[in-house]
Amino acid sequence: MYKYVVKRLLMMIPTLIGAAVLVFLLLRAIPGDVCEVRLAGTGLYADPAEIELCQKSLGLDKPLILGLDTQFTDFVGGYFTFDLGESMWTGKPITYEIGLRFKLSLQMAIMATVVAVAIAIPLGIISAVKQDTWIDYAVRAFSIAGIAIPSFWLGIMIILGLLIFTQAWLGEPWMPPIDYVSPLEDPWRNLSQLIWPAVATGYRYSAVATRMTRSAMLEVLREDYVRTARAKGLMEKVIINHHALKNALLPVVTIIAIEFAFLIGGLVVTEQVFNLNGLGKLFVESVGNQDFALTQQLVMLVVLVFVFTNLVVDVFYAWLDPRIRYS
Amino acid sequence: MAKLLDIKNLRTQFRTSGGVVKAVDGISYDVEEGETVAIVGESGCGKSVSAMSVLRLIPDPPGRIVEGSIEFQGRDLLQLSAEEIRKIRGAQISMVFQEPMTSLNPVLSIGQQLTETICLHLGVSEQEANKRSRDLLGMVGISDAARRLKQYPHHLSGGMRQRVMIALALSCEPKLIIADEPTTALDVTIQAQILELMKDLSRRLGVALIIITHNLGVVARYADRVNVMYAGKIVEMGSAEQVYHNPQHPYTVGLLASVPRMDQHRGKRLVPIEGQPPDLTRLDAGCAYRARCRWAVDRCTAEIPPLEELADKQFAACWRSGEMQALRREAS
Amino acid sequence: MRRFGPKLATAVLVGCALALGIAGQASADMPQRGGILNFVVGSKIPSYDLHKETTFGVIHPISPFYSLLIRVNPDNPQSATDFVCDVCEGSVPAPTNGGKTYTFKIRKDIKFHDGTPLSSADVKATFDKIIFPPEGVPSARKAFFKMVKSVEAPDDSTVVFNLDFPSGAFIPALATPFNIIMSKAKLDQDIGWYAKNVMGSGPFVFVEHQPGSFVSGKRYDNYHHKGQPYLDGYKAIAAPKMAVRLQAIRGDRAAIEFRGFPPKARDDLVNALGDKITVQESDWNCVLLSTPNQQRKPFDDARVRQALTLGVDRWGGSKYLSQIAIVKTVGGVVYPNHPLAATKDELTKLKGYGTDLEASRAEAKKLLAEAGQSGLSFELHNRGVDQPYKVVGTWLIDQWAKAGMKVKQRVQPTPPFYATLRKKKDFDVSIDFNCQSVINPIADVTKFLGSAGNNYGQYEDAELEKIYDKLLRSGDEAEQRALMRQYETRAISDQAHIGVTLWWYKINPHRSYVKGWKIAPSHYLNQQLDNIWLDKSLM
Amino acid sequence: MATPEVYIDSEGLAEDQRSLLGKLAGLCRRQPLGAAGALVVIAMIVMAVFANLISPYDPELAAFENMLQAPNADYWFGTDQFGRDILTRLIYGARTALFVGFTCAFIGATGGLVLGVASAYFGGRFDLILQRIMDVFMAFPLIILALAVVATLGTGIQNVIIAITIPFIPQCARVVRSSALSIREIPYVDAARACGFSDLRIILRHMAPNVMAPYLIMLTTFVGQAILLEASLSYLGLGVQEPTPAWGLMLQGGAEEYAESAPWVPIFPGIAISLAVFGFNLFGDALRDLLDPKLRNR
Amino acid sequence: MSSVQPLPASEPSSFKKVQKGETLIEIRNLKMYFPVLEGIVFQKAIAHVKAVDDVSFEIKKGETLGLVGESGCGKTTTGRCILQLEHPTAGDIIFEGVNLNELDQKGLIPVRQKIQVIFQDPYSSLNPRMKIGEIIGEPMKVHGIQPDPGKRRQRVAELLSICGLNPAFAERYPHEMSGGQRQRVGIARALSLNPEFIICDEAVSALDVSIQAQVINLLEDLREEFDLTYLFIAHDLSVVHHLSNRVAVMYLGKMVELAESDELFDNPMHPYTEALLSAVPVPDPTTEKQRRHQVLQGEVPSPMNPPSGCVFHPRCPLAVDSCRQVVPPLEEKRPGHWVACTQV
Repeated sequence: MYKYVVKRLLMMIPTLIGAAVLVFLLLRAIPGDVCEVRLAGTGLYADPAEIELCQKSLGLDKPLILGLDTQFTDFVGGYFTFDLGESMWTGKPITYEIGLRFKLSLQMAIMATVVAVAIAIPLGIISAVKQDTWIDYAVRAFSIAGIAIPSFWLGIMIILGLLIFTQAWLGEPWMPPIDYVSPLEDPWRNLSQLIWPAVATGYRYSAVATRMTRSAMLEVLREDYVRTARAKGLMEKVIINHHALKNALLPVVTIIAIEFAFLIGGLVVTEQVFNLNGLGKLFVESVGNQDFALTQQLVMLVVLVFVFTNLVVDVFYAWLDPRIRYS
Repeated sequence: MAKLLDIKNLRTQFRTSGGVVKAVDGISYDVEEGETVAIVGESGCGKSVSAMSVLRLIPDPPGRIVEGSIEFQGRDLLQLSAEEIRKIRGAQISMVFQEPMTSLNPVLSIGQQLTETICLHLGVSEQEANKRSRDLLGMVGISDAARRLKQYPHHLSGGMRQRVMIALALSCEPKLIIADEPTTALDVTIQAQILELMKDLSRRLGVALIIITHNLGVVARYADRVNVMYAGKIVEMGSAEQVYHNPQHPYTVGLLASVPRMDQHRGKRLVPIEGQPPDLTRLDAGCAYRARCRWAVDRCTAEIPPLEELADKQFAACWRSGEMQALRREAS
Repeated sequence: MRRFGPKLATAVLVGCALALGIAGQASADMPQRGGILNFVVGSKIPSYDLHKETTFGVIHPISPFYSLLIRVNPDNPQSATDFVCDVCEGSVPAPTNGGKTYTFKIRKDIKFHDGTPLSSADVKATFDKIIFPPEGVPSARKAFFKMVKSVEAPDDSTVVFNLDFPSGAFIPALATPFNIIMSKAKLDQDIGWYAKNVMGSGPFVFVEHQPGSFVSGKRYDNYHHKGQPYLDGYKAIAAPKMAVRLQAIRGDRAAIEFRGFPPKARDDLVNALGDKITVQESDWNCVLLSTPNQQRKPFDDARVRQALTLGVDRWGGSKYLSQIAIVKTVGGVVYPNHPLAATKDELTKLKGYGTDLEASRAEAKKLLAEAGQSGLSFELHNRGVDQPYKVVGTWLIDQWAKAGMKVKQRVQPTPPFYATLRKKKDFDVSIDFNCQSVINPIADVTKFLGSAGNNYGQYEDAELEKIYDKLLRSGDEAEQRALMRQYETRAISDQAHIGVTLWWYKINPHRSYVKGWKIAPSHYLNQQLDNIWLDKSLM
Repeated sequence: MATPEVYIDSEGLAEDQRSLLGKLAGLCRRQPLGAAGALVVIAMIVMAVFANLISPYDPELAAFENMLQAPNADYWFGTDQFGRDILTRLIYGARTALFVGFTCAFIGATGGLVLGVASAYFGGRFDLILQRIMDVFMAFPLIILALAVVATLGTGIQNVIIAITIPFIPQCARVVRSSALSIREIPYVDAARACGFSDLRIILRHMAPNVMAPYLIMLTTFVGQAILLEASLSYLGLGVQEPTPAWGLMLQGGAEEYAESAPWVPIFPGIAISLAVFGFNLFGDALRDLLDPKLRNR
Repeated sequence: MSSVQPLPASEPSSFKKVQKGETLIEIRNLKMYFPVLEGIVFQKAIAHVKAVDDVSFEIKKGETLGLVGESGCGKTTTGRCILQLEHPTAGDIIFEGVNLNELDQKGLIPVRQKIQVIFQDPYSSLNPRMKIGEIIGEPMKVHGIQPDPGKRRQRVAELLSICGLNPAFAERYPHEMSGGQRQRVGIARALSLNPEFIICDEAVSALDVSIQAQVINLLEDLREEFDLTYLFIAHDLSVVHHLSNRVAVMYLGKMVELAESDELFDNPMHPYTEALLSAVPVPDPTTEKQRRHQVLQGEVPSPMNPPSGCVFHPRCPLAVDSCRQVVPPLEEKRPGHWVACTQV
């Protein structure tokens, strides 16, 4: 088991290196840089000397890759000194910038996952057990609709609906708060802000998990050991909850975990619609600002979360499924 | 001996895209207490379906038992509620399946799988169930039972798993065990171990055994009585000696002639049954075997022959079974 | 201030009108103390050092923490010439020494938020940093002060600006809202200190900044404009999406947005909330341009450029686009309400400003045919910002299509958009704009000069430069006006170097309980919030 | 499990007597959702192909005098802020959506097919390195790829297609590879090798056709995904640009601000996107059930 | 896969014509070890599965050698090595005087014609996407045996009828046929290249008894008709007994016994063979009642970690101490009867 974890950890390295090179080159392929955005971006007169000065102070005048003191060594070197550097836009430490948003994104991801799981697992099971009945069709249509409806559109409609209906019912239009408050500070305000995007994304993500639960369940229900369980005279409830679900959950757990990884940092559009100050929004902003330093670290974070979640899933898998543990 | 199981005119059908498959098409047989009955036939002949039908384990849809009665100790299993039949499964009648590799739940330990059944049907405490589980494992020849109980199915070899399946089947002292191709997936030497074990246990515990198999050798070695199935019907029924030494149905005759035999010197050419088994969705009013039967007559096309008693408890479903001895002699 | 009646959404108000009759009404209401103002900001905060930044994204949340030397009159922000003292005393001084010396008296009662007094030394240090930054210290508007020779602080309460030559651009440049007064002590300690810290002498004291989320400030009790500010504090909430900003005002998560909303958004708010919403509107010192790349054929041909401008129906555009975009006023190169701006009669003489649309389009087609470019097809380079760039871009394409040109659009996010304009220059015709804070037409029109640093058309026009030179030297307003007409005609009609589309139009619908704030012709101006108060009876 | 093996009539395989229509009806009964999906897909294709015949107006020409009209007899779905008929733009938008959807799906799935089969067949180091590269692309946020592609190459349909296609390739390659790996173990590949066929022949003739099921399934799923991604990119302003009619674009810009006073502007394109993706997903699901019940896991 | 790129061509191999009764193929000290790999980028073997461990035998032209054993004993791997589907770790495979192990891909092309295979599973050994006609015709096309499509079609029809199938089946897909019919197609495909030697890898195991007999008869007929030599790999002893002239028994990668078929079945000498035979039930209840049922205890050990000495010793009723250390050689205990056991 320990060897397995170490092996999986080592396997992360090439992926991370590949991602680092890729993001570095991709960003440099985009014309313009943070100084141009900052000084010329408002359309006012921009002093070329000022732009040069700005580029020099940020190290953007250095060669890209070849050599000892390059933009790439600046980027990668930070990992060895545990210094991720500063945002080129605000000049604040990247760890601070990211840390601030990470809280929200994490909370959001957890809430959306809770919503998704709460919807997906019961629906998936019902759908599988009632395969090819109208219940099954309804559940499947509901879950596919979740994938089909663009999340930003759903978000817009939710906010609009809230504004219109609260005004109609309460007289005053109400909308969720647009600035983040930590749940420890004001849980109610926090919840009233995050529950809507959590439902919107949770529904979307539940769709994939519902389908997975259903198909995994169907597959498992066809397995010989379920037949054995029936032949043993077990109650149908026990068969489904104990024998089948435990097996069917394996792929569902994978899907949910990978979705969770995507939720952290991947909610680009939803965060825009609900004005959430999360990693997705930071990401769009940092790309918009050509803030290479921050964008690079954000991408690396997202990749790391993704890769790490995969690792956790695999280890969890091994823990859950005794077959893998020893192979 | 009393009739333990009495199946009458059982019909099980499957609705598929190709049409209705008459997998079991009106079979009747019985099993007496403590005896071993074999159901033998080629793949697709309905032998597994007939066994699954006994415990009503046919997945519905697509399958359905459309007719018949299955009396077990005087109660018609087909009339029982879902809850009542559930209480019979595993307790009164248990099953051993073909695939030991997949028939045990991979994420539950051997112990869990055994004790849950015992607790459920015998209503004993978990401790007691544990103890019984250990005893059962010992009984089926698994040493170091305490450790094995904690293990998961993948830790065990195929033969071991089949032993666990047998322990599972025996766990609640059933009256009848249905073993569906219990050794097909196993190697010859392991197959012998398992079959010997089953035979031995059924004798010791007085459990009746239905062995479903396509292996004529296994039938010869272990069965008291034999039911030969073809295309959803029992075509011949009788004691092993009767069926092997004096087969009364052309299919049985053909089957026996097409098996290569280790105990005879080589050089003798096999006599295969020509043609293919029929499509079970397109059975007509005639004998299903007639297309492959070398002795078929016009009547075979017109009417399905009933299963009739020919000698002492030997039954065959053939219009010409009376002349079978002569026909066989003529052929050889 | 005029308050809109319910459903009176489409009323057209020009900023000048606001300045006239409404002051009386405003003063009739007594400002009330207290309350927190929430407002939304659509742009991001870079560093806090306004000296080196250029975006309103930092002006709106940060400038209330600071004072300026002089500023646009908060009670009359529409005026292009009404400047008042902030940290200086009395009125804005007139120059001496033939217009080459300006002497400011600094108030003695001003304290920074850390309690240290603000003196002339701080003002000098501030402007030294802006005008004569040490090597390696950025200053975005250094070039505005090319006329300044030195800044002196002969005593604690006097600051003297010595100019190399007299310039009408000096005072407007001084009033630029980015020129916040910093503490000399802090600058001496670390000249970069203000990039990451906030410490001024403005009406509000910095409380918290959650990057990406909000900036909050609380009332500064020792503010030097006595009795102000009225608010207890404010919260500037970041909301990059227009729809969110609009919804925020609707759902009362914010009371106001200071940049501007599109007209439909205003209508929706008024329709939904009636007199809970007050709308202020004004012309905006911003104009959207279409710049042909004269290094590319056929845009080196004046006839083709004229056809481009002739094909655009500005009067119709004004009527319709003003309903869906933040543009409205038809104008030439000068901010429309300024005395130097062309009258409608003067405008209609320019190509593309005629009232006979069919004639213009026919002429455009004729010119194209003459240039051998019938059925001209090209790519319009645009910025990936909705209001007003992409709306106007779509409109332009449609206009050109109606004049027989086939135009595709290439939209880029802001960084590559500017990289294309400034460096790659691989565009046919690009959307561009000229946006300034303090109205100063003579400086603002340099955008049209081929030699200007922010002119992307890649052309040389000595004649135009000559006219501008005369304009710059002229002291007489009538002469200036005549020269400006010459300049305008050459730049956008005869040579049609750049097509002026429409001037922006600033619409600020806000919660009616927000009082005291007056719309300015620029979203950079009048943002210290010291005269804003909340009418609790309307909340 | 207990479904019996059905023998097929040995001599002269009996023809399926049902007519084509009958078969279709049977299929619809068994896959009602899939049939609904197919209906949507067909409707979209018809809309896209005959856009110029069925749409009442010009999709690109503005007519300001008609701006923001509510749905009425002339403009069934109303008009947008430029006075363009929304129905017309929706119909033409189907063209854009399908073009983007099919192109991305085809290139993405085919690229994945080639890489996946080659990876599985050659195995070893080649497979290992390819897998690591796939990992990088799988872990990489799509949006940054899209942003980078659009920012470097500019907006416009072809760049949107590139941006969407890149992440599809590893997704499909992974599925195809696992399928091809199992096929590689199947004796007919050994049989082909025993017959002395070349690697290329085995890959193209014997392996690739047998991973068609996952390929087709990925293909249909990708069409829906691509339509959705295109809409999302357009919504972020990175996709197709005005005046080209495209659904995502119709939701961008004014649509949100007009959501209340002119709800028809955002609602119809939103429904169009949802319906199209819904249709393709239903269709894909049904296809999956028909082609390869084992692949439901994906 | 043996290699991805074609290696440089070797000397044109010279196959000797072999007369009936002469040695057609000789396997000498064949070893096939599969490495158990570990590593992410640079992999190394941490153990070996000894699937085939030092196996030698020969097959004479025209005879059928049966190869039996339980699953995992290495019988299938032996077949795959001969087919060059696996590249053996060591040993020689000399076919008509040519050592196949020394040939490259190109050199193997003529061998592919001479040695063919019939696989076990009639469901998976045919490409489901190809018509029967294509499946049988393709090898002829690739090897240029019958380049003319018309003639090829004719030949396919011929082969189909030789194998007892209706020539119209050429237009069908595998899934439209029953198991027995598919296996006949597999045989027809093997015959399409006019091979001399066919490896039947569990060729009849998946078939039902009645169909199995048909195929066995077909194989016997073809042997006569085309002068074929078979290596018949199977676990079903009855079938092997029926079909083979000589039978070899394998256990855990080793060959334990080799003899004439009747001799082996009548007088098994190796304790494993004996147990194996006793475990197989005979379809005759009377005989069965009289037979001694010797049940072998325990299970087959892992080939990754085989027992020392004689691999069978942990289950062997005759085992003595020395069996743990000494690997028993395959010795000719009686004329033509080879046994690897020190205790007989």
